Amino acid sequence: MGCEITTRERAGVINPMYDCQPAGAQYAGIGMKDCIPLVHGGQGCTMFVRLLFAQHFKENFDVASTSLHEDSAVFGGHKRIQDGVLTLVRRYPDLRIIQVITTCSTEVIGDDIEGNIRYAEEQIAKEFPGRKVYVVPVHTPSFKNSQVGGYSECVLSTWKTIAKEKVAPTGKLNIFPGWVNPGDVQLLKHYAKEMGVDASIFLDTQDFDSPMLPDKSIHTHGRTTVEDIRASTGALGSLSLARYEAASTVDFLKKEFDVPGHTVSSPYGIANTDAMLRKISEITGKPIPLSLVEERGVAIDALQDLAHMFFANKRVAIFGHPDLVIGLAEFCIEVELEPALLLLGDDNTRYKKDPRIVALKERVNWDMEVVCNADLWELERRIKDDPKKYDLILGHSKGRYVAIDANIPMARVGFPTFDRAGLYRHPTMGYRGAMLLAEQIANAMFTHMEYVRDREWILNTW
Amino acid sequence: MGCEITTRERAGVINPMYDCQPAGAQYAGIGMKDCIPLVHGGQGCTMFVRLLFAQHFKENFDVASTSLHEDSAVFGGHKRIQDGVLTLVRRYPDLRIIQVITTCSTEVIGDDIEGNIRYAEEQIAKEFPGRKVYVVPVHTPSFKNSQVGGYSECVLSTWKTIAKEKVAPTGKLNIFPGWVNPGDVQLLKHYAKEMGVDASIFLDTQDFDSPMLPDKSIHTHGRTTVEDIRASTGALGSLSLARYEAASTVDFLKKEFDVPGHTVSSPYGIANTDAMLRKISEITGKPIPLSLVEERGVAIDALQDLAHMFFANKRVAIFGHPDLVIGLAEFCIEVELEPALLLLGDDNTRYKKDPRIVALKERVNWDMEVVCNADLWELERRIKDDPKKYDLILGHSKGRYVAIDANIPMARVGFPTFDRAGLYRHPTMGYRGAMLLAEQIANAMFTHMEYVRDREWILNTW
Amino acid sequence: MPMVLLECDKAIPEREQHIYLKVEGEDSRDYLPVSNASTIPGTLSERGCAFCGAKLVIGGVLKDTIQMIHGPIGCAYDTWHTKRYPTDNGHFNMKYVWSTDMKESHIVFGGEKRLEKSINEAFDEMPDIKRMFVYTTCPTALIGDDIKAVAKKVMQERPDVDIFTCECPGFAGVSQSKGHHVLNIGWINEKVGTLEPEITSDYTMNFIGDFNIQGDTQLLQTYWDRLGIQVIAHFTGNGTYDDLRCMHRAQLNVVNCARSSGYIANELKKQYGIPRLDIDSWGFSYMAEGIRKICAFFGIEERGEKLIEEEYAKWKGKLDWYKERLQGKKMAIWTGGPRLWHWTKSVEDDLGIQVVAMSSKFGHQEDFEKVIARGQNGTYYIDDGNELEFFEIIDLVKPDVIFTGPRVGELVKKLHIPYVNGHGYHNGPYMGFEGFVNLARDTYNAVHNPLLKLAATDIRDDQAVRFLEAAE
Amino acid sequence: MPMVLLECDKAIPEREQHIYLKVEGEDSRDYLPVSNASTIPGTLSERGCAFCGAKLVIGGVLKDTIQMIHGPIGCAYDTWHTKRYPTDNGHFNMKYVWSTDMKESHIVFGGEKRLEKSINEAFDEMPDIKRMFVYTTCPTALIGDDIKAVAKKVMQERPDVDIFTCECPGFAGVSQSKGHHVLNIGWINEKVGTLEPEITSDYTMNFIGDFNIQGDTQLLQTYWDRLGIQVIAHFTGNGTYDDLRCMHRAQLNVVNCARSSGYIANELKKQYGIPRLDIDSWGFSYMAEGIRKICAFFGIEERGEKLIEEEYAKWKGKLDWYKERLQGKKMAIWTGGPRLWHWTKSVEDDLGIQVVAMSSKFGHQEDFEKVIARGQNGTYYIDDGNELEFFEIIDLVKPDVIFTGPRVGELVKKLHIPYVNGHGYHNGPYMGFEGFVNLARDTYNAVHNPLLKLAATDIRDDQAVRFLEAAE
Repeated sequence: MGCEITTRERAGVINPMYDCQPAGAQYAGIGMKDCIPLVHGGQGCTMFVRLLFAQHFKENFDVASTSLHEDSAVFGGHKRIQDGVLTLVRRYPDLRIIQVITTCSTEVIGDDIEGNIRYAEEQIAKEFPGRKVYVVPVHTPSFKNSQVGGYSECVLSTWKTIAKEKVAPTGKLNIFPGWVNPGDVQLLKHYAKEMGVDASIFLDTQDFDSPMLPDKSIHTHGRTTVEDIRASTGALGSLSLARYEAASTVDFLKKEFDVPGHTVSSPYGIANTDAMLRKISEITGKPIPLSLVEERGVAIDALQDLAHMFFANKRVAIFGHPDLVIGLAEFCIEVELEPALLLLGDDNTRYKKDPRIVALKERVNWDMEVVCNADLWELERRIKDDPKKYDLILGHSKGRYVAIDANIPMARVGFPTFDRAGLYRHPTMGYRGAMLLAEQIANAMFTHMEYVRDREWILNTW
Repeated sequence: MGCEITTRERAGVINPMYDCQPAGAQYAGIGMKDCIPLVHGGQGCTMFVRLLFAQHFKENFDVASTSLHEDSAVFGGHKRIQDGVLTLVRRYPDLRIIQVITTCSTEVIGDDIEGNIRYAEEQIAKEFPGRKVYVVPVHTPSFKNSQVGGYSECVLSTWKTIAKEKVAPTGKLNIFPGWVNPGDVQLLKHYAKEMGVDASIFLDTQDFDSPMLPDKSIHTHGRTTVEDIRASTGALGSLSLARYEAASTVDFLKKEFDVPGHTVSSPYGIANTDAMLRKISEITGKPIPLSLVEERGVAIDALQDLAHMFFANKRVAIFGHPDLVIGLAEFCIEVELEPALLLLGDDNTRYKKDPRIVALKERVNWDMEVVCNADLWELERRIKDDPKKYDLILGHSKGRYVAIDANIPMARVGFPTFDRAGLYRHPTMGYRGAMLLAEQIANAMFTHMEYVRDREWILNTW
Repeated sequence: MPMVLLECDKAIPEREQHIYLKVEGEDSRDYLPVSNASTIPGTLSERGCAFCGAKLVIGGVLKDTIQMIHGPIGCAYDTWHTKRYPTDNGHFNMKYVWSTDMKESHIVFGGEKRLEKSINEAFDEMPDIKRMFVYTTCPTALIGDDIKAVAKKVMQERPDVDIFTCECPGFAGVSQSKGHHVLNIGWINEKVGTLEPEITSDYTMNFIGDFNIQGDTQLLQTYWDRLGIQVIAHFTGNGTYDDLRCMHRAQLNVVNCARSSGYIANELKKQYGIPRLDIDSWGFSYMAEGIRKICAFFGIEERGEKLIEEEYAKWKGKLDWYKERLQGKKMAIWTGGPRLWHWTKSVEDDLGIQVVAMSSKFGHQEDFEKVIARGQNGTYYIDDGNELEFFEIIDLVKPDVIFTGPRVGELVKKLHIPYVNGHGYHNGPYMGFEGFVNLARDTYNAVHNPLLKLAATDIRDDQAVRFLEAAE
Repeated sequence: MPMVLLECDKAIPEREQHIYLKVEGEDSRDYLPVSNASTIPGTLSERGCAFCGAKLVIGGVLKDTIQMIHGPIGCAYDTWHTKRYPTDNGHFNMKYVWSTDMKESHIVFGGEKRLEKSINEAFDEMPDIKRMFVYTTCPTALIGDDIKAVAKKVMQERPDVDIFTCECPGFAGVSQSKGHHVLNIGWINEKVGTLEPEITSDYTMNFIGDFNIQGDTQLLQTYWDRLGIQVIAHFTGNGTYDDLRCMHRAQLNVVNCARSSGYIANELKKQYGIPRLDIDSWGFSYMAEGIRKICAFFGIEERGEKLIEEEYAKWKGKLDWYKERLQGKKMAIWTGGPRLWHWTKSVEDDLGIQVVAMSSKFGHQEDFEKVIARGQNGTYYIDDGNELEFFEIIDLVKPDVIFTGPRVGELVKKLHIPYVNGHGYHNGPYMGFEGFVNLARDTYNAVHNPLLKLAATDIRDDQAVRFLEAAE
């Protein structure tokens, strides 16, 4: 009994959990309006990341490439940065933000990103007088960190480039949820509305779930504007919902513009959501309304139907983004699921000291492992060694075959979840998210019971 | 190719699709506030129906019984009606409506329901001067019709008893959705709100999904009040969304109080929802707002991802309430699913002439059967004869074992859906309902592909 | 004043006779609650009907038998998907119901022809099945359809089938209990002795009143196998129609649920001289005692001791883990009848749980005698409790967990009280040693559910405090 | 003016050289679009990189081979779960990726040790697998890691394994096409001829440039089986590493995708004298022609005719059902390269579809020669089309369906245009007779989707009218 924290011992990776830094940076870039990130690297670095986004959201997102070739490897990619930026500016008259995102190759080559950006900006100023395009240097070598850090880095760099001065107080609250789904963004907006809080969600990715409209217009991009970013310096506070994805920009706003910074545990599960709402209430002075008490009650009611009847004593393996994995583990304990394996997929050394991990470690009275810098082979190998080790898998679709081949029910959660329809549309955060995830878990278990003919008759009446 | 309409030829039923009339009447009764239906019959007629509701909603609903015994069979159940009503009135001081729901036994015995109600009302007047309790006679012999007719009958009888005079114009719109889920009621309220329409949903069953609250209060009952029912006579119109469950009360309001009556096809799928919104717009003079155009667009966008890739050429068997089955068949065609078998589960002879069925018959260019007065053995036998006859089953959980044993993916929809978590919470009507149902269908198919290892790899990227 | 008139019962004072509070020093034999009496109309009682007592509880358990319900559709629809008694042949019994789907014309002109047709159809559609129960329901009883005659006719025409008829319409008696009785007596009189079993052991018994809830029967069967005892008939868990026809050949009738099945044990004694031995199958001490009694009867005590020892070695440690954590928890039991007395002492002895209130739907006098004898002081013993009474009792005794059905479980959930399914179990089986560990585990999981604490929190509660702090 | 400068390309006028509109009467040979040239930065081109051309398109198809990617994690992550090439051994190839997970320190100090460790680990973890491809990526190529040396060392230490190395970092060449070339040439030079096949037929061939998309290879294999032709190696659909080492023993190389695999066929001819025969496997007429050519080579014409006759009997009616309903529909093809010329005439001949625009990601001059020769007048032929061009072209030609990838499919969906997956297929296989019926069916389902009509409706549109009517 008890919790062990280890690190992957193999050098190589078999089936990675996270993509590389530039991928995360691109994800941040598409979350802004009138923005096309420009990836400085080989074309594949863009092409496959765009495909990845399409797999998850069933949407196309615009990301450009500098199309690095051999000549750049030899002579440097300066010209390609400049051409890339200018071609974008020339062909997209509404464009206002371009993140120049570096990759492994261009970091190895050592291209002077800042210098080339300055040059490009001069060109823009000459060619388009009066037009302001923010060109943001984003240093995300693929051989450091992962998509998690890349996301954080791109948000921070964009803020540093655009949020240059303190504006007059706006009365708004900045909420930085980290890398979440449109369903989560909608949920946060709903909570803010119910509380009468004027909140800016950074990044506002609600339209990552975008419509087919009669006028054929396309709205598949973030809603966060240059103005929103500038206005964030006058907010009455910033709230980070993700330690590894959002906290850095909250810190930046605090240090540079004295915007009070707050951090809560990612709001997965009931107690974490309680803490978030209380924190919002504390920051804004707005009380939590009855409507949210009721919404909370409906969620708890739904969870209570499932917890001790179906979830108790079920051992769960969880993988995905670190803030999500930790939050899900906390949620699991609320509903009597036993988190037995947490996989965190990059070499960030701070995880081991994360107070939430420390608290989990102190709390569990069952066998639990936290594996840092893990790949999905860590999960698969444990199951190969002991096929009954886990009763449930929570994670993104990259781990689907572990579940399929080992015949373990799996609820898809996180990014990417390409092998189920519509998941990105629904929240995982908040009371509603906890409820929906529990429903999804239960229904995965129920379906499993039917397919393997294991007490499926119990579902006739419960 | 073409559609055949037949009727079950066997005398007996194996695995019924619908419950009996009194069950439907009870479902209507619980949809009202300060109301406890009183079933005049054996105790089982109440007990199991209450269990059925609990299976579906994971909630307790209050329904009383007159606890008919042998002596009543011989001497009549008068005393038990009177005692039942008075006991309820005495012990539940807030009670305002009691439906006295007959059953097969008490209809065979021929108890004078109206007479006994008059007697009970006199007793109430004496014992509780100034207190008004509506005691509603509901004649629902189990050997006629089914839960569908029983629901309709109880709503109508309640209206007849309470809606006695025309009130001043309220500017409201009466919407009678029929027997639907709380998720549908919430959806209809949302649409009305977006359109700026002041609508009364009859019955307002939103709280059939009710919370656990810190104060331990219980809200598991309908929200429709005596006042709402009275006010319905002053509405600017009534809209029926279900021909077999709601139209009769709309007709009553029209005939008795000149409330303009309107009927649209049940709003399952895009086109039917369009028609409903247009009808609401037409009745109320309120335009359809952009927000609903966008919501519609998101739904179509989601459906388009699934239709020709996964749904096309899939043959579907559908069973459940008649308005639902017909609506789902229409929805199926929109997303390229081929409705191949529609089962309608009682002896209502009007189904064959239903214009929607006639239209379907004219439209399909594949093999399709509509079986009236069907049981679930009709489905099972067809599959036993031809295991590949259907690719998908849409229906309620009473048919679950057909799908499990034949290894056919099944999406649960309708009433009851006890073998999946949370379904009652989500709409099936409207754009959102169509989208969620499509997601559920797709995910059932996807899960099936994984369990039977049938091209499950296609889901890696689509 | 051990009989209690609750606040909510002021308008129905006769309920005082049904609620007993056991008090130290008084002779509880003077204060037995009135039971097996007619329910007051309109009280929101928990009772079912006689038909369900026969069909749903006993007959419908059989794994090889069509259950033809002669009546309108509801009686079939409502007694389907409500039970958890699996079988080892794929749960045929839980997958199907059959109804003659009586309509008005059959009420007017009689339903016998329709019944005959429905019986023949059912056998035709399911050609592997050769056995059937036929039940009357309220309206077919009222119009006087002769189902026995119809069954006889079909049996003459189809010599390979056998049909049993059960005439207990829903209005018969005061609860499902009447149906148990009718079916028991009908079966012994009409079917027992019409077939001879194959005897494979020197020790034979019937196991009566156990319905294989979540595999109870199958778990206990492993004990009988290890003891070398042949069970001729399971009445009726995982049982077959023909096994039940052979009950007359057993040396011993072991009875678990005396309420539903004591009748047949008594008749087997009267008509065939087979001794009746009542045991409790729930709880470690009880189960061990039951095994000892059975083994003593057959003179195979050492086998029994070995079995008990092995089972204790395997399960006692687990039980004790839970006992340590359940000690002092307060439990209410609101089930049918006998489980009150089966459980009250076993959870006390084996788990340290205090049972603070019990309500029986259909227990008779002998059940209350037993449960009050076995139960504690300070505990409420209720006959046919109703919803308002439940609320009031909860307020009085504040249970930590309630063993009851799923619907009532949903009700008490709103009061932040967890339930364990006292009818169909949460995650059973619950009988036998392993089973009681399951019961302990489910109780533990129910009681220690973190959601209960969260539910009690009003997230607005400390707002005033927080605003104050924030202002400082 | 057959070369077209689109409105959106005003700022990048060099794009005029890449877009050709075929016009009646002009000699199209004078107007070949420039192809296989560097992409203009920032244009939102659809191109991938050389690494993916090698790993994802060709090497990763093999069903028994570890694909070790020496680089940072993204190159592995991104080339996983993006393809639809099943295998008959449980899709090992689609389930796993391997990476050396290069970190900064390895960039600084070199990654060869890490590669060696990763290779050994991979073989240790998956002891049933004895074959491996190792790929360089941009940074490991830039720092100059010697992957060949590492592979050699491991092979010496583990005599039961065989490793092939492929050095084509993402920045090599202008598109994935470079990777095809590097892998082809590397393989023929290093691996072909190192193993001898078992010959089981008088007729042997390699089938080259078919990657078993949704079972293409497996469907065609049923034809070769019926014809009695042994396929020594599938390059690379459902293929094995060792089969590919035996390619030198085939009597004939049949090439489907000349772009990805023509190199190896040419080398096999050059080095081993094996004749190359190019066929089209998509479309009824083409497939029949291909079978005839192959059978003619082996002198088994009558077998071929029998096969074709049987297949036509089975599938032609179905094809014609769709043809009737697809007649005159306008299609765009935006895929890699060769499918443009494989499909343009086959959909025209077999389905009556008009191809109105084609864009190739990585086609070379010979591809454009072929596609323009086979394509219609009035059609746009585009090299390396980008997003704004796509919008403009759609406006110009108004296609009813676009064959392209899922992401671009999602983009054009907003314009109410359905797509069919031109890379991985919607519901394939698409090769062969049955396959082309599948393509027809998917196209039909795409074009006749009722949602497209619904999407075009603005439910607010007739409000004014309705209000007027209502007022009357």
